[in-house]
Amino acid sequence: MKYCLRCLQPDTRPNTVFTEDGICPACIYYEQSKHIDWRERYEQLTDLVEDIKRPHSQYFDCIIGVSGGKDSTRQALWVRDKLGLNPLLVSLSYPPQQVSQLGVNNISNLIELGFDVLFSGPAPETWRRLMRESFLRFTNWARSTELALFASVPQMAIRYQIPTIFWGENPALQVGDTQTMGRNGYDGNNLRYSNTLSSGHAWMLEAGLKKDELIPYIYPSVQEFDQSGIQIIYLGWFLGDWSLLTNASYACANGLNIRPEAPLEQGDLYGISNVDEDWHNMNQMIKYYKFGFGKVTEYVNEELRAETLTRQEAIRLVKRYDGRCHERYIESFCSFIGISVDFFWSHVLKSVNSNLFEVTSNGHIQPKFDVGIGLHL
Amino acid sequence: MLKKRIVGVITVKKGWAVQSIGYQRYLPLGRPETIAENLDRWGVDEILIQSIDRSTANQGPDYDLIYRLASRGLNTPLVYGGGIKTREHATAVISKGADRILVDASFYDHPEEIRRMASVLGAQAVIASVPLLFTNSGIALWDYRTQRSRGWPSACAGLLTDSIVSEILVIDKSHEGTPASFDISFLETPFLRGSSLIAFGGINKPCQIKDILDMPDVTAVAIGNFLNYREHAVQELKHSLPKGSIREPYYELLHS
Amino acid sequence: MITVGIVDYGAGNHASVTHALRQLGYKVRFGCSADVLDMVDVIVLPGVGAYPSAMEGMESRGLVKYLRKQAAQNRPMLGICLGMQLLATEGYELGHTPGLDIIPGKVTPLRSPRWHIGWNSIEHKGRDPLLVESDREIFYFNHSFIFDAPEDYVVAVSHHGLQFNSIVRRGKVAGVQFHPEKSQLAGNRMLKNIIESLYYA
Amino acid sequence: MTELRFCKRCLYGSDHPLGLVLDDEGICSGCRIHEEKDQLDWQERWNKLRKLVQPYKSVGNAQYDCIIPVTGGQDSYFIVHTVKNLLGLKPLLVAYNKHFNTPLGIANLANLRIRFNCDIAIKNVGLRTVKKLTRSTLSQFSSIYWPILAGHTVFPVEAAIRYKIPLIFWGAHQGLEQVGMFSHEHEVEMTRRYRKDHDLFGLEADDLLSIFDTLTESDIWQYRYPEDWQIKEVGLRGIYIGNYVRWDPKAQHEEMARLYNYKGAHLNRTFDTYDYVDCFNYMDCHDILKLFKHGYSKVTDHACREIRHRRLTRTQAEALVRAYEKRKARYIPQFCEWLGIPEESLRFLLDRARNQHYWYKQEREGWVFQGWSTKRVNILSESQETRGLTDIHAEFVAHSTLEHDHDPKYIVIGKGYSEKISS
Repeated sequence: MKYCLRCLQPDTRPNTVFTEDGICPACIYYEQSKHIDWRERYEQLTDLVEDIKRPHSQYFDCIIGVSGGKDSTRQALWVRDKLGLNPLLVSLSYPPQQVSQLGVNNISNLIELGFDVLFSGPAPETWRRLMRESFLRFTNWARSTELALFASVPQMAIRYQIPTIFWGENPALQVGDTQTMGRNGYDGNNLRYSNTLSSGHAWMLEAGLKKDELIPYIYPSVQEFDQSGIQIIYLGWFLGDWSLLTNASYACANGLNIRPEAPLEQGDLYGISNVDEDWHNMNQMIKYYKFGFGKVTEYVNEELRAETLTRQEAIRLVKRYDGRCHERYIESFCSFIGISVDFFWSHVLKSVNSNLFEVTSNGHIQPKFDVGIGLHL
Repeated sequence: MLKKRIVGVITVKKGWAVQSIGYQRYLPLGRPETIAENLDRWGVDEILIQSIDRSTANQGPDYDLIYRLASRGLNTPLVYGGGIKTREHATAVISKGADRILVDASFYDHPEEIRRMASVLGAQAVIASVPLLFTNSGIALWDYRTQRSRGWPSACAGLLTDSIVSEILVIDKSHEGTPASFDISFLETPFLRGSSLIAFGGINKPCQIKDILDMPDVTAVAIGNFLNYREHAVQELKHSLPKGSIREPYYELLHS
Repeated sequence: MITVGIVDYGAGNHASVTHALRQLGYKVRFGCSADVLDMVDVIVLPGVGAYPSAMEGMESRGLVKYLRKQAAQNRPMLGICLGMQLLATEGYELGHTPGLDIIPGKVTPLRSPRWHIGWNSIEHKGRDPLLVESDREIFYFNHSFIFDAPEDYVVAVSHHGLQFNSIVRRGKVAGVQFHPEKSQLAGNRMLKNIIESLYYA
Repeated sequence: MTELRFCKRCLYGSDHPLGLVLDDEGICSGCRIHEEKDQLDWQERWNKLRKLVQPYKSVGNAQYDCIIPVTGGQDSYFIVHTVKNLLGLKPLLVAYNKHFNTPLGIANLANLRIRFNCDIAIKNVGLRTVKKLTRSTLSQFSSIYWPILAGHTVFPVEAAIRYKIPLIFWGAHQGLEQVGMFSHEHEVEMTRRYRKDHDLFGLEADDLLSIFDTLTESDIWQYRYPEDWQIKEVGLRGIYIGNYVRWDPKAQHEEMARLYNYKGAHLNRTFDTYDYVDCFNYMDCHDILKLFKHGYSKVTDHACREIRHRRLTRTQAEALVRAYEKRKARYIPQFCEWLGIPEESLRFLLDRARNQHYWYKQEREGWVFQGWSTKRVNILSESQETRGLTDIHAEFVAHSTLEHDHDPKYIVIGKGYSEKISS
């Protein structure tokens, strides 16, 4: 386990490769982005936007997938009020039992800001069953839900024949998920190959679900993309100030509701991520036990790159808050998918990364590494 | 070659469009102008508005209704019937936006007035309404004002032989509103031979319509109640009729 | 944006023509005086009723002289049904009545059958490229007189018992025997083609 | 205005906005058509519906069989229950967000999605557009409900076109149920004409674009009916279940409460506790406008329905109508706050809706009502048999309140589920 010399990103994230002198892809991109001529990129985008033609008898120019959170709220406002386009917002929402009050308030906020929103809610019981299968199979309950979230946008673009989709950050550049790289920095049509979608929906059929129960989970094929001329454009490529904190600032100034809980309870420094439900932060805890880093690492990495945080303070924050999750979220999750808390831990322990953590006799999970340094010698 | 026509009939009672069943039971439908606008969009070949309570109440034509219809700027030929007694009524109805007129009570009460109408408007603008029924002495005329059957007046026969009227609306009075019940033998009524006939009353099935349209004297089939039960009722009907006999159906496409 | 002027000579209701023209995106003006009709790009002569009373209506409004002058100045003009027949030299409905004499020919009654009412197709004489799109198309006819015109001015014919002229044209003046404003989709397309072909001729 | 006459069996007047025809025995077309509910063989009609839907059942491929428009009230549970559980079809639920949502309506809709385990698509038109539209429809023709009626009747059709689903299920045909517009055996289907004529009182979206108002195409295009060729391409049909099932809203709602925990609540201007619990305004400000425009309120529709189902005598019905018709609206402040207009200004706009056939203004007493209930003079005096109105109310169960343990505030998008309330 090696840490990037610039930030606190360990080299345990799948499909990401550090340079020989130990710098992570995201830091490389950050360095490069310092010399980008953002005016030229903006003009590139406005040229692209000019030849967007409105589909027959519709007033929508493009589609944006939204959860109502910080990134999507910022994108929607920028596309409408800066690019002057009229976007149809597509929101794939968690079922009533899982969606948070903040989450529904944030979708309502977008509607109150004047956006037209197409809200789709997959069948709650099928959703719950798939979350359970996903947790048992991948120790990550979000494999099915992520697929539905990602698929809903191109599905709706094809149904409404609105080919231009705006997306957030380019995972290949900003996070190092290389195989999603398209023809250029803003072509998002290879998003289908990202980590989150890599497991596809075959495993759902194996788990006994029928095809006509899985309509929201089927990502449109390349051929369906081409037939409708779908083009996903990464706004991250054009928004030089794209980051967790800047996006949250824009969104909060336009009515975004954020989480009130303290970092110790939710493993999130500012409560500005995963606002629309409670179990993602718990998922971050499991990710921490698999790869040795969680949500807090992502925050501090951004601030380290922006040099607004010392490495020493960053290490303290990561040590103190990364991978934290209040047990009430674990209990509510277990009761939702119908397992006991003991079974939950016995299952999680199976996928704890043994070279990063050791499990003590009383079931405590101790890191075998020092944040920022690496494994104990 | 002149196409045969599908005519959409809107029966109006006290300004409200109704379904009429056997000339004595009525169900409310809606605004005549909204139904006419819908038939126009569906591409019906001609729209016939019949205001059935004007003559009995001696109120003359319903000019307000014609104005409401015409001001919609329909792109379909419009025929108005109901309360047209005099030549002045006829010319006023045409100048207010109808293309042709349907005469009913006055065709029997004032045949000489019908001649004056035809001379001003041209015979092609005048249609006569002839409601028929079977009696033990054969086919007879129905007078809905007296609710009794009667013989075929000689004056009317004169109007036909002198080609004063371009078409006859042959109504199977007792089957009006009953599905697939129009009695085709009314179209062979002796005193109507040689006239152009429009069949009306109890017509809705494609096979029924095909047989009626195949008769040489028949120029059109008129349908009222049955066009109100399905979306695109006119287009579906035209799809089920042999190609070439009538105008092709089409589905409105707006190029916005 | 083309402006169409509908000549008001006191005959019939023009809501359908106005609605059809506006749906095609044209501006529509309505009147019988020079200060209205001078300003429009294409003049439309509608037509419902009898030949003699229509000519009388024209005469009383000074339109006969005015329209003859406009035709002479090669201004685009379209006559619809009776409006087409009024363009002729003379009409034989209810006796003899001189017409506007803008397109030579005479208007005579149909013999047998005595009238032409309903939807019928037109057949092109192939002279006017813009109207080819409407060849074999079906339009709504409602008349009992026809316009006998010399061969050079005939653009399309129809058949009902006999062959008669359904579209005539001389320079920037055209006449259609049917009612495009009552012929739904085919009619709107025809109206657009004729107005544009007269305007840009 | 032709002379106003009333049906001898129910309480409807001859100037009913959907049209009403009285036969020579003085019975209205609505009551006559209702008689079919006790004459037709409903088993045979149910078999006819089963045969009709058979070709729409897709097997195995990833496609919905049909679309069901749903809300947090109005028979949605019964329709989904009938289509999914009894007919065995796989529906996509669709809804148009009316913006006047009550917490109870949100909870009922959330519970519907969970209990029937269906996918749902909800259309939310941006609030700026909805408010601009509502200002126009309120000021131009005294309606605060046009946008909702337009949205609720067009989004399911739009969704059918977009998802390529050829079948939509509606509950009962309002024209048939209220004024006997059609016989059940006409098996009337969804048409654009009926929507324009009656749902939207003759005004489709484009009819709102007057030269003198400020609405533009970008405000109304989402309320336009899809074009004919699009409907033909999908082969779309809209079926009314009420033509094939003996339609009895009260019995249906009670069964849905028992089977699936549907919740009703007291509404302040009618005794019915089931139909309109999902909207703060339908039985409030909107119902006041109905009284001003047409001289009668929704409670009269409920009363006529119950007379025809023989659960109320005409005298009891009249007593109920007179009791509820004069009740004050309760949620005017919420509507004014939502639209951003003072209450006094709303009062001015509402007063403009008063139809002079039913209202005249006097100096001292102010507005004097001369609507339907004042013209049906002889009913109450006939016999004073009024089975205590209280026990009639008892037959209509209020499981909760419109606020459903929240404050009475409009919800745009809600959660609708919480551990303690739902169990």
